[in-house]
Amino acid sequence: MVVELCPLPFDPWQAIGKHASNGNHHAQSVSNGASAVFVGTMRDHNEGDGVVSLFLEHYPGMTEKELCRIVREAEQQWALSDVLLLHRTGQIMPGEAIVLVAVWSAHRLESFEACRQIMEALKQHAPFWKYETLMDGSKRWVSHNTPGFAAQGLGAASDIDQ
Amino acid sequence: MVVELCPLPFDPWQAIGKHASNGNHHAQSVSNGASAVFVGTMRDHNEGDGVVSLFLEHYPGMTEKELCRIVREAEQQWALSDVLLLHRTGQIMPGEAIVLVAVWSAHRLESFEACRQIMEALKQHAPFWKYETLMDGSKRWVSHNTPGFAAQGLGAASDIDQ
Amino acid sequence: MSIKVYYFASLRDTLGKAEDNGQVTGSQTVSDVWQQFNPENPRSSSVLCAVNHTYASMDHPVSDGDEIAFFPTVTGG
Amino acid sequence: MSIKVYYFASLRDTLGKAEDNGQVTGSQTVSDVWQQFNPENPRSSSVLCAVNHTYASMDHPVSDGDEIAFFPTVTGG
Repeated sequence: MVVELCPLPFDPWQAIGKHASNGNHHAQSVSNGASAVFVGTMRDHNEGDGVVSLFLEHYPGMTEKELCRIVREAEQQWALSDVLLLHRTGQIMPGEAIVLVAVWSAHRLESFEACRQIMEALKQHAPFWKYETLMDGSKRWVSHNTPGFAAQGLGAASDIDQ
Repeated sequence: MVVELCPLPFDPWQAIGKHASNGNHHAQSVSNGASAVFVGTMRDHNEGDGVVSLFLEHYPGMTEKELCRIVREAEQQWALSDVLLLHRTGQIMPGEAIVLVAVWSAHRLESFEACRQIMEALKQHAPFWKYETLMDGSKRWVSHNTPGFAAQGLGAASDIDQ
Repeated sequence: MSIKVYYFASLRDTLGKAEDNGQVTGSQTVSDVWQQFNPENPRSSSVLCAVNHTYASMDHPVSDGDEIAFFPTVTGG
Repeated sequence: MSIKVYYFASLRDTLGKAEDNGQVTGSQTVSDVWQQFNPENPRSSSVLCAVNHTYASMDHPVSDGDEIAFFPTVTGG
């Protein structure tokens, strides 16, 4: 398991490739048949407004701890062989990766479930706060994330969208 | 949308990176906030036996058509901005990527759902057949895929595991 | 009517042939085609079929020039 | 008892301060700590809290040396 906060931009696909080809990581094992990945990137729009840049605040000490707890929880629930979680902090420009969650397992069920579970837990619990600079120069705190499940779906949208 | 059969090994993370940085692809757009990826790789074990190599047979003409149909079906159901689907054919060695499904969308819900839907449809419908060479030199056709959903879960396991 | 029939994977091994080329007559279905070319091999219920690169049911009617394929459960991905 | 209190994001802007350092007495809860340091700002029900880098409820008891944090709904990922 690797969990890292990244103050500088990172290329998510290069980061996964590097992680997966490192012999020290379980991701490299030939007993893995599956890998599920989510990459969240900064959009140039939010809630109808053009967004020029984003500042991502976090709580040093707690954020790392909470991310590790979220990954450990997924590892206890699903048979995973490796997890890579990267999350940006600081000043972010449109198109840059904000978060990367990559999960490796023997079969696809576990990777799919764990990757999504980690992302939803991160969105709900990891102490990060987005501060947007809009096209007209004004700034605002983002008040909530978009829901990760359809309203008629798994019933979790109302919890997440608070 | 890019759908390709690959007779030679490919690096899945490089392939995504290349696709995502190509200005001709919608994956590159700054209006995308999410990307979900699944990579299936060849394991060195299956059903308790060591596997030395795999030959992946397909039905030229129909396989490409069916893969495109599966992706188009997902595009009709979910608001996606781009899909990249690569699938190996021919002789495959342990650790090599067999399938890559990458989906881009504005929000994570659509990417997560569509990526998994494409993978399950591909496993159920795309005309590919795995022929394994085992450690003792014997060869066998793989008779079925492992289920993609937990038996107590979305109720699809019994369909898939036939 | 002239058609082409292909067999894939374990089914090809079982039947010992990869294809059949031949003539069919009248209003035949895919199931009839199997019967005609494989009279001594009853078709397993797990065998799938495609007509002109699209999945079809066994009672799908056959037309002149059709490409018909029979194959076992798919195991890609 | 000596404690440290941190405020994050929009909450820090609203209160106009990033932290409080101070003494608390007796068997106080996290909620009491807010009350003591922000008597003129009633706590919104959406405010979250952590004690020593772990989420805690507002009736969590405070101990000497604790690091307490108040923050709004998180918006990472």
